[in-house]
Amino acid sequence: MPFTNRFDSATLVEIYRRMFLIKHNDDMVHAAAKAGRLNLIYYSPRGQEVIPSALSVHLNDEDYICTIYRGVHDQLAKGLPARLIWAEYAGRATGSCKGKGGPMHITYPEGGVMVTTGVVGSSMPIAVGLGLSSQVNGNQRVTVANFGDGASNIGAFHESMNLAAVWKLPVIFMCQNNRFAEHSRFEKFTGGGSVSKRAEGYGMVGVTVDGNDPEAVWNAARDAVARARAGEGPTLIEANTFRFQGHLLGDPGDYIPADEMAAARANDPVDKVRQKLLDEGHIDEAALQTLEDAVRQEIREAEEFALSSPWPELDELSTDVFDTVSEPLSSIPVSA
Amino acid sequence: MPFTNRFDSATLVEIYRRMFLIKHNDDMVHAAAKAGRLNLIYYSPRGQEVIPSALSVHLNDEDYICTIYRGVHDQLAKGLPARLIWAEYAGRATGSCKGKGGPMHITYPEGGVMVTTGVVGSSMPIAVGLGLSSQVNGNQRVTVANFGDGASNIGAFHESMNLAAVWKLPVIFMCQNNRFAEHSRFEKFTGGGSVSKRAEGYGMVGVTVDGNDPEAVWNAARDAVARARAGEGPTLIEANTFRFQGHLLGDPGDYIPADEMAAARANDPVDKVRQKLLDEGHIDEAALQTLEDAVRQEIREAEEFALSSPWPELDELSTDVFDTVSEPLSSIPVSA
Amino acid sequence: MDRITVGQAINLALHDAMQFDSSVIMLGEDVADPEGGGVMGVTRNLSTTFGDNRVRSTPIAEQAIIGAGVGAALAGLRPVTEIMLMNFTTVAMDMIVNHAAKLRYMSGGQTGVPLTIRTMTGAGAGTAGQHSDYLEAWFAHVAGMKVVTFSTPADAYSLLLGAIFDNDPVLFIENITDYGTSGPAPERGKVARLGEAKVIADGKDVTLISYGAIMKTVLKARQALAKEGIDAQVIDLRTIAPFDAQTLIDNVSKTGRAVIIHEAVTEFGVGAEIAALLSERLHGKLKAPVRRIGSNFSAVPFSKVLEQAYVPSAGSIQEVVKSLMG
Amino acid sequence: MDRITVGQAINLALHDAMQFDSSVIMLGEDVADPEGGGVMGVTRNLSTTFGDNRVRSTPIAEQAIIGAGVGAALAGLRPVTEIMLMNFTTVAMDMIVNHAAKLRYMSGGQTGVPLTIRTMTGAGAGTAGQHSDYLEAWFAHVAGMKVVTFSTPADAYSLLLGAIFDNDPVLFIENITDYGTSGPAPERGKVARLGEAKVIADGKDVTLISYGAIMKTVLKARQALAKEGIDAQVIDLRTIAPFDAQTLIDNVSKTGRAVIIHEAVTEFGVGAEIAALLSERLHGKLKAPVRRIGSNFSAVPFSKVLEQAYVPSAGSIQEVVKSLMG
Ligand SMILES: Cc1ncc(C[n+]2csc(CCOP(=O)(O)OP(=O)(O)O)c2C)c(N)n1
Ligand SMILES: Cc1ncc(C[n+]2csc(CCOP(=O)(O)OP(=O)(O)O)c2C)c(N)n1
Ligand SMILES: [Mg+2]
Ligand SMILES: [Mg+2]
Repeated sequence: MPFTNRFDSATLVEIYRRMFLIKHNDDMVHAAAKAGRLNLIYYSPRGQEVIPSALSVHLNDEDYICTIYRGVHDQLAKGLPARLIWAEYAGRATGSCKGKGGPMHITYPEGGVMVTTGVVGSSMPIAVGLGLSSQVNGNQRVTVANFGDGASNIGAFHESMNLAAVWKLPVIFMCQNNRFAEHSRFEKFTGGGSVSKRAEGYGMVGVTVDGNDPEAVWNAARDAVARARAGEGPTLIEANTFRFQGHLLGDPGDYIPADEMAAARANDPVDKVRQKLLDEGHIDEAALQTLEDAVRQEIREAEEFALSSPWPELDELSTDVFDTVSEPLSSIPVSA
Repeated sequence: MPFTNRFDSATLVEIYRRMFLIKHNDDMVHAAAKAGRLNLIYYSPRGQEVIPSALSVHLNDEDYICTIYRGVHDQLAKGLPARLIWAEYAGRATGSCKGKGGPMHITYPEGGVMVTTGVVGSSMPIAVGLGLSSQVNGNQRVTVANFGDGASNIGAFHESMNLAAVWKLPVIFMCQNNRFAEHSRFEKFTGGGSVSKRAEGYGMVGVTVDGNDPEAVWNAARDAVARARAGEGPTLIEANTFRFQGHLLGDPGDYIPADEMAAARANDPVDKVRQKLLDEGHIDEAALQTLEDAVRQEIREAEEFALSSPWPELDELSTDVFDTVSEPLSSIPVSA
Repeated sequence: MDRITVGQAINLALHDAMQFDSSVIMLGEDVADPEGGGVMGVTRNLSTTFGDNRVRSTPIAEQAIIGAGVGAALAGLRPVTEIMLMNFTTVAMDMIVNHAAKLRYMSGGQTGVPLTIRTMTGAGAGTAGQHSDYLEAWFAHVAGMKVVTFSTPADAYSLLLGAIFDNDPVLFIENITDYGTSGPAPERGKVARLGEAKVIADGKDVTLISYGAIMKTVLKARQALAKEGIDAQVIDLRTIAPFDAQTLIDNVSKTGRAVIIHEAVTEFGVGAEIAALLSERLHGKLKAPVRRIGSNFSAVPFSKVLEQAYVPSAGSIQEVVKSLMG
Repeated sequence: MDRITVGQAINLALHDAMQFDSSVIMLGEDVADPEGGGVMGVTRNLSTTFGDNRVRSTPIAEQAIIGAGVGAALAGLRPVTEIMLMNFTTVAMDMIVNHAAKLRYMSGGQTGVPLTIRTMTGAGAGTAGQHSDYLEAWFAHVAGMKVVTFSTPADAYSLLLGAIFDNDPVLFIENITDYGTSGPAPERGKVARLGEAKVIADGKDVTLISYGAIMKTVLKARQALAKEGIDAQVIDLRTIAPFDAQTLIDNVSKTGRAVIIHEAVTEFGVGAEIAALLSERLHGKLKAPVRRIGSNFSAVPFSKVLEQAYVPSAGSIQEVVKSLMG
């Protein structure tokens, strides 16, 4: 964890690298879909790059995340190799889930990406269980539950917050408030108009941050991670941001007021952070381009890998329904 | 609604009458169960008499309530005839639900007792729907959702609060906090340690009252009812009280600390309010006894009615599964 | 308008129901026009026509959506609720099963819940494991619930009216790939009677029993079989629960052979009930065993090659039928 | 100890599992000793023996209980969760069906959910409509779920161990009226293999297939039938899903007659799958139609007279069997 101590140049450059990876990956997915090379349900994370990038620099491989259908930014930031994502998107045998899960169910336990769920709210109860495992096992693992603003109104949110609070579990509830839930505006459907304020009702720490400000997110995440590792319980972070696209690929997003969208895009966090890096002299243009080229190369290879990979065999249809590999126990020792 | 305007003698006497009805009914149910005349799952409301008694004087027959398995106090206070409850407890054809629902599902739409549910939390979403009907129909009906402290941690609570708040529905969420949920202490399982505080998170009014103080409950209920009728939205009331019995008939309640139980019983609200009536001269002893005798007579008759009533016919087993009476529409008029 | 799509038919039924009866209201995520009139556009213009009071977009809160529907129904309204995808009914099962389906019975008939729950599902759109399941067998197993679906736009219209004006809770199932399917327009205002199956193609050799969007595959199989000289009758169940046992028994007793096809997985599916019933009632009278064809016993896989192999195909139906003809 | 009750057997299995494997933990409402060790006392002493860290009472929050179990299982623990009554699984269906059952498949086998969900249910205790349903058919219809139940204390012990040490999610069903039932003690430490049915009484005229607490009624019917000269074989399914089709087919092909009995309502129940399967596989070889006996198609009524008539009786089993013997 070289980046957790100080918010210095190296940290900000690494955050930017992850952001650029997310943005560029998204651009290339769009391009591949438009060209018909990929055929998939896809939920763009554009506009939300800062959140997982500034959070994930505090995490280890052993730390867990749960994310949602709109989760490719979380996955990439957590270190899930792009090639496995692309191959999964392409439905190939080499995908992170052998092509069986698809875009909404990307999993990579090796890097701590434990669940990607398509059911609103469901990342949270499972994250509670992952957090519980840290407490039961007495280890230092932290779990992050990513979810959207719309998910803050479903029952699973409430049950998870309360249980995590009561047991002081090492869980960070990261609400990525992009102001929309499908076609629904946050304000219209959320009593009280704040997600993080609800934390008080559970006796939990809740904070609101500008989700497009790397330092603000980094600070909030640092505190939350420290709290979790110290056994002081969960944190609810509401990171405000904006969705740059319709809900999913193919949705023109007409219901998003044009002026709001224009304003948000004019403040594209990827551009902003890049400019900040240069303005403040954290890195020079040449080094930045080298870094960006490496990302471009990675994604190019990911796409090539995906599209040249084989389809799953038909017998995959019925494997992995149950564990058929392990031999069941026939007896256990007991002491009288 | 003769009792809603002022908290005067008549109001307090009527509140006491309802409280005594609840207490005496409970005593007689216990006696009948002990003697083997009734054989039932029963959740005593003893200790919680004030809450529905002081609330219900603000309600009309047309107002709705939803209550829970521990709901006989709510039902009686709302005007559900004891004889229908007793006959239902006895499983007779003359019961409020023809013996088919039983103690946990007492229903009396005529008096606004719309649902009695055995599933924790479930009174709330349905109450939201009843409140919605008032808004859709533009009428003044108020709906009360009764529930326990334990129910404040389940998802249905959260979804219901938020939806009622967002739509400003005329619903009163009445949390009867009797400090226990089955064998579980409130504090241990409720993050934040307060139900009413959670109202803030929904932008809803939340108040905590001494649930054993008739005037406090009466005041809170008056405000909540007024708010609802004025279209100003829902209220969450947390009325603190104490459960005088185990969770259900047959549970000795060993897990309740003896000193707490003794202290609570020493402050039996029924005795207290009776004494207050006399001390403050709201009514004299003779009149009180007349009132109490009438209640005793009512319950005696209820028991006789129940135990002398016939059992349901076996063909009841398969009636009321679907509506088989109404003739379905075959066409509707349409305008081109 | 002599032809109409499924999406249009559903929209029209909702429109006509709301125009006729002011107690019909609509609740669901994104169903109103400010939210686009439904994620598939199926409920478009209804909130504009009938007002925000009667057509309401909701928060993402399926328990509250169905709970609100149950409560409003108890108070005399006829709510049409939408659960966006069938897999999300899992969130609202308490409200559906323990409440909507049971309140009439548990109240001894004093109350009832005239609630419609529209939901969509189905493989084929690449939505994979958590968005594509057919779970109708669950609801059919619950006394007090009705379950309805359709295979033509005209039936979508009249069965949806039948569901809305039924006095009991009805789960109304739509298929995600099917909204653009077109067919002859319905007779406006015609309300289907629930519980009636329909022989949609006659035949003497075997009875194919099915329901919903997969009927297209069944009809394709029938055509192919015809070329091989096998004359298959096709029955559309239309109401899955309670289903029209008599029509099935009468027809299968004539053909002597039955195959039940649905997109739900075979095991413990609706086909099991029908096969058990037919086998029992027609014991000794069948020329071949009753067969069932459903999807593969797994979650719905994402990869196109697997997703295609997951659902029943016309080819698999043909093969099964041919194996019965010996 | 040569005899043991069902309640003791379950407690013992939990104890032995926790002692053997520190990854076994328990979660549920009131399961720990400060909360009485379970509302029925079944989990008594376990938190005292194994500590608060491993045995935890939870808030009333079934989604969080199962979610916590799923997450902990993904992280390598073997959580035994308790949903107090089967009707409350409705609150947690998303976690069970969309997550626990599917994560192995959707992750391409990278993760798995070795989760046990204990739950109780059953008519007979006067708990009526919302506390008594048998819903096992729902879970059996979900690929990735296993469903287990038992009819003797010894099986309760060894099957619960089988469930806990299975690497996939298992719903383990207990009957509310059955905890005091006693029987021969189990062999300590013996882990049952899931998926194996057992012939618990032999007979040549008819095969009675059942599972769970209602087996007592089935065995009573068998005795009464014996007096009338009818020799009934009884098979205990033990694992409802995936069930032991081969044992059923082999045995019914010998007797030529089968009746399936369960307390769940007949319609769309587990019996439908078994009847459909047997009818298909033994077509032309059965002496009589396969029959199913389940509870009445309604919610569970409260009144004793109705509740008794609701569940299958020994008498009704005898009658059905006799009608097959002609
Ligand atoms: C339980 C459930 N209900 C409905 C849906 C359909 N749905 C998918 S995404 C979505 C919006 C969620 O919005 P939000 O939580 O803000 O996340 P975002 O998409 O903005 O990242 C909805 C309603 C679902 N997936 N799960
Ligand atoms: C969803 C659900 N989970 C569990 C139960 C079992 N149960 C019945 S009552 C109860 C305690 C509820 O406590 P509280 O809400 O405080 O109400 P009280 O009984 O104190 O009035 C529990 C857990 C249930 N009925 N429903
Ligand atoms: Mg959002
Ligand atoms: Mg309580």
